[in-house]
Amino acid sequence: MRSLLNRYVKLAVLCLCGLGVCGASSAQNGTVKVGVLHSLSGTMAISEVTVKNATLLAIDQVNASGGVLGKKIVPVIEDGASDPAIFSQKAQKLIQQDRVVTVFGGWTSASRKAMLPVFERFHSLLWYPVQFEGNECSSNIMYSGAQPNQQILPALDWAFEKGKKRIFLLGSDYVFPRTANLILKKHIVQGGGTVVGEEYVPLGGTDFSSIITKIEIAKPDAVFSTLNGDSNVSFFKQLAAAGITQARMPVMSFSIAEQEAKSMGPSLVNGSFAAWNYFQSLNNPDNKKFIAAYKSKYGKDAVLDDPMVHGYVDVLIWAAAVKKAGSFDPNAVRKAATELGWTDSPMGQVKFADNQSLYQTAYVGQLQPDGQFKVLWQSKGALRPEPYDALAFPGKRCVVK
Amino acid sequence: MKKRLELSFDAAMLAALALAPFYLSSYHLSLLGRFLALAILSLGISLIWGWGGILSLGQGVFWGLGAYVLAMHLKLTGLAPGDIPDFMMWSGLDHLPGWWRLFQSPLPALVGAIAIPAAVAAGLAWLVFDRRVRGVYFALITQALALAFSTLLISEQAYTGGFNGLTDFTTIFGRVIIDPGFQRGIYWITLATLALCFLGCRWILNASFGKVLLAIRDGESRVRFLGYNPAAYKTVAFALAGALAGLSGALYILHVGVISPAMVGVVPSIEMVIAVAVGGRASLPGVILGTLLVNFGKDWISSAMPEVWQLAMGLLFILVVTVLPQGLAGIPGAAARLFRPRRKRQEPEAPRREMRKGAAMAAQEKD
Amino acid sequence: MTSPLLSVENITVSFDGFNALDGISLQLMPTSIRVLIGPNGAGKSTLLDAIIGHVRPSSGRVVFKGRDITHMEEYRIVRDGICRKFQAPGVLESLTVMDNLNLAARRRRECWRSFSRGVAGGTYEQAERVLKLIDLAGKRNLPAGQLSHGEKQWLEIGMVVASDAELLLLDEPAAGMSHGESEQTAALIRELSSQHSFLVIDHDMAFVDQLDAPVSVMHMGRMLKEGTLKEIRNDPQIAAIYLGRDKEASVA
Amino acid sequence: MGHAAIIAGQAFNGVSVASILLLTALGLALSFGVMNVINMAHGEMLMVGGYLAYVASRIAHGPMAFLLALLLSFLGATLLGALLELTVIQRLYGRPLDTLLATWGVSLILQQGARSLFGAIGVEVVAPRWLNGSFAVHSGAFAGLSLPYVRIFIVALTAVVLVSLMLFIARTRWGLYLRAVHQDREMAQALGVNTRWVDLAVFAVGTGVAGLAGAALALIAPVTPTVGQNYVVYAFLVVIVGGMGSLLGTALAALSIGLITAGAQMFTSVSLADVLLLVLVIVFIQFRPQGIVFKRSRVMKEA
Repeated sequence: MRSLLNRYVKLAVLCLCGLGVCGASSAQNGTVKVGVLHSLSGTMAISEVTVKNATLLAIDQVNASGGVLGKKIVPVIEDGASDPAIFSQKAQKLIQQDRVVTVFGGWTSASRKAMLPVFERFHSLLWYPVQFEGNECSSNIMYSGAQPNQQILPALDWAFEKGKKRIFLLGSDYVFPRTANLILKKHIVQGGGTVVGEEYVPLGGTDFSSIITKIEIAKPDAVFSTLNGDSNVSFFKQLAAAGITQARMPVMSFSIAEQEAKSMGPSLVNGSFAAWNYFQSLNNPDNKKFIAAYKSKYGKDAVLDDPMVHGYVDVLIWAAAVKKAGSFDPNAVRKAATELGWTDSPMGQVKFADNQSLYQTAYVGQLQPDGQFKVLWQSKGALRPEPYDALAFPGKRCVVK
Repeated sequence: MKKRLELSFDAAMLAALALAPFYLSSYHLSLLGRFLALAILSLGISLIWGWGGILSLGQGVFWGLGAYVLAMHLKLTGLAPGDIPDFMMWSGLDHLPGWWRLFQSPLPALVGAIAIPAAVAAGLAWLVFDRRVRGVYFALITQALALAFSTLLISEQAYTGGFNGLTDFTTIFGRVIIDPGFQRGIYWITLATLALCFLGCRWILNASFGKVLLAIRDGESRVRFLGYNPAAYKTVAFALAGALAGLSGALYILHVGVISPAMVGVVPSIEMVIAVAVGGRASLPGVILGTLLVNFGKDWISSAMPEVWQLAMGLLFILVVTVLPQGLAGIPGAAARLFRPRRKRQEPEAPRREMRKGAAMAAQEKD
Repeated sequence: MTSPLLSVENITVSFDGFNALDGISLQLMPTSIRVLIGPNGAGKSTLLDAIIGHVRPSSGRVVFKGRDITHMEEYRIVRDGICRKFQAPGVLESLTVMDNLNLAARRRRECWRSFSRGVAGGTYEQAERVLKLIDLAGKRNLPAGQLSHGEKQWLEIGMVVASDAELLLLDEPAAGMSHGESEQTAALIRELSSQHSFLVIDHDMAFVDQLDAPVSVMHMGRMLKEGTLKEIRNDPQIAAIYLGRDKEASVA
Repeated sequence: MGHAAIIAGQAFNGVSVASILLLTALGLALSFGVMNVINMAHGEMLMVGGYLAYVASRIAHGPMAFLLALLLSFLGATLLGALLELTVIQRLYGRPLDTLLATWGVSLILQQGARSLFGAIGVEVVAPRWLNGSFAVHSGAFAGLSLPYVRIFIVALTAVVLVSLMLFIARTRWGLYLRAVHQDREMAQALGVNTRWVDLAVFAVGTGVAGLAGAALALIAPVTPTVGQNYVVYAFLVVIVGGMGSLLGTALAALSIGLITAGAQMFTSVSLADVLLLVLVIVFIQFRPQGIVFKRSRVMKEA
């Protein structure tokens, strides 16, 4: 009796699946669907929700100016739940079920790596907004986030300029910090500096007591930190408690932007340094418009940062590329995007290179008590993106099909 | 007569699932395929937990071992001769580590995907059960194991792909994975494997092994004083569950194409258990059903209202355990009891018996 | 003279410095019954624990059939031929009555031999025989958890018997039984003593009387006296211990 | 910085890590020893304590405000623990594995609740001014050693809690009840001890202490919805190593785990130190499956 009932239920499940097929939606006339795939739950939701907001803002703006090719853009929002397998699953859903023409999303390299085969299999296009470790070059992804040579290496140049030659490398234990540090190590040695320590803490780790002891022993000129998220708060708190000030031993962070500074309380990280391709304090007309629009949509207290502006710019470039190509076909769009030429954006002039990564300017800033960065240094013009660092990975080249 | 009816239902079920590629969309088919692969893992959990009373919060470890072993093979077959996987390159390795070569050919990889998790499970289980450590202690140790395993995978990036895990598989056994025809083939292979595992589990549970396992759940010392060595039985059961988990993991990545530490840690491991609890921990068809329902439910809820998923999951845990400890498989029985007149004294006595048993277990824990 | 089946030699068991058994010795011949009595905390159950390997003595040894079993694993001791019924009924509640007996009667108890479906020759017959003996034939397919308290006690005695061990240790087999039930139990034990040896603990003096066997009195971890129940009853020292410390003396 | 200073500094780091672990594990060990219940939502009590300290630090100001925050965390977590015991745990006595799963469900709900109330981003409790700075040695063998006042405070707080719990159990009437129930629940019940109240009190006080741990932790780390999860797995290991229901065993276990971790982290990475710790625990139970401190009980009940 019991097992019979189970079988009925199982059959019912199958029927439901079947219904799902019939319900599969297709784009109506006059609209076109795009996917927005970020973690809205789980550990990465903190960061990714704001990028999703910026992406939606850009879609609103494009729609307000008449849409693309006469069609309104309809975003289909999915949750990657901070789980690479779910990112891959949802990417497949967006492409196959919802029939979106392109997808904006991803944050961690793990999520991008998990989605990559899906986009290649179904010949679709992903716009990826976050700075990353490079070493990847897929024709189905537009990499707008910084390559190592556009964020990390400029920061090192700046440190060397300031005479800081003894560097301590500290990161959360995942791919970006480890690879970034591998590249940094080569360049530090080549530039005549010394790596006096290299340490990793598990993601979400909160105890830095041993690492601070190691830092005190090593006496570096500067700490290069690729710590992620909340670990930063613990690190800076425990650093301060141990009596180490920014003046004595500055920290250069690659994962603290305005959002993080705000949530950590600016007093804690006051005086520390960061390298990005965008700061909210940048003084240009596009940025002012962007900030005003974002605040009017999401509230006065909102702050903006680098990944958000990339999520925003991605949509605008996609729309421009669609117009140029006259089609939503991913192949035509990605070609057109690399042929657009220089575009003004909140982060300065940008354009997609033929390797489908973005030309952009690097900035080094110092955190002020109001939670904003004061720009101390900027690269000479927009830097060409190099997915493979020539020193660390000789002989590797990125060729897009 | 009843047996024949059951058999025909089995056949109808199997047929309905086997024909799924013809009536399901490609996306839903791929979902169904990966959930059927997970159901193999659930059978193993039912074996140890539903029958043996061993709660493991670290099944993700064995599942992950199976998945990683096959993923290593897939990664190797996709390489040009003399090349190394990309993540090794950017982690500073310049040649392939020797133990990776083990999985270069398909047979060792397939055997390894089952044998390695089984061996690890057996080793751990023997070390712990032989010392009479069990119950809550064992659950906590396995949870720590899940945490340590994912931490280790992340920190040994040069050998494991680190936080990103292993992904981007192109071919298996000379076939192109992304070919839709091959996807369908993988689905059928998964279904057939699940059916075989189901029959296998039913067979050993009906043999004396199953009886002894159930007896161990009821009273481990009692069984020991009948001349059986509970540690041996539990170790074998745990190793079997490990093998099923490894097999499940290996099949799963064929559907998903990615394995990463985030899929094997503490939280996924405990989600595996809840799927079994929902279905009914001691019912083999129940746990398959539970796995499908919970995972389809997760897919649906997390699309519709992502922030609700965790709340729904939490409530599910509490409700299943307090209201429906037998899971969905217990509903027919509970319904039948509702409509039948109650037996005298039996019902009111039940909670007290539980209480006494609890006190006895308390004294017995780690005896 | 035949050699003793079981010989407990000078055993001491201590818990946190307190000696639960204090240099106790005991010998048991094949096919004989011995009853252990004594006030609560005298160490009766601990003695059974020590024999079957549940607690390990700090000194002394246990010899069974000429073999030192003091440091053997419990389940090996059982396979060697000692089986025990515990004080609290310990039937396997989700198995049927018959499965309980089958498990106890099984000879192939190693894990690797447990995957065959069939029951080895003799096991089933043995279980059937015991089922009749304990008068539960009508409830053979009922889960053991649904039996009454007395029936559970019987089933557990049945399991011990079905194991066909040479030495059976029974801890309060008649506890909670009605007068008639305990009489039946005593008769059963007497009957079986032609093939097995028994070491029985009980407080119920009427039951002990029916067993009609030599009695050993324990007190504070020591053996106080051995003799017939009549001798024991008439011993003033024992009466003092019981009257002074235990209400149950009134039963005697 | 000389070797002596480094070793002393690391030893102190180990003790300070052990302190938070101990505060977390005390409640677990108590409720496990007395009720045979492991509460998977225990880590979330830490989280609740942290958020309450945050709320308190928003409301009250002044040098003693943090002490108020500590009190609030303790009371709040105690109340929540009592509520949890009455609504969920109580129904599941005697089913320890099911309790594990149900309380995991509770922890998911509490985490989501915190996320909805305070946001997914961590909040910060600013340490009171009198805890700023560190105790520094400038000369002698320990020159260069500096012990942050915050960590000293946490160690002291833990010592106070541990000693008062021990005194409470050894000296008071309620402590007597607790020991009675711990040794033999049925006998205690027969002697007229209200075991329901003892269970409730033990569980609630245990979660209260975890709340205290959360407030203390907030001094050195952010309070996030998942902050408890990072600590609770290690607290479980402490309970396993410490032996069931022994305060002294728990304290020794926490101390050894803290010191071993701090030592291992000097020679290897933090991740590998974590893995090493688990291996050591499994090796340890080969030798002492009952934990560091275990009283052999005469009451050997059999199922």
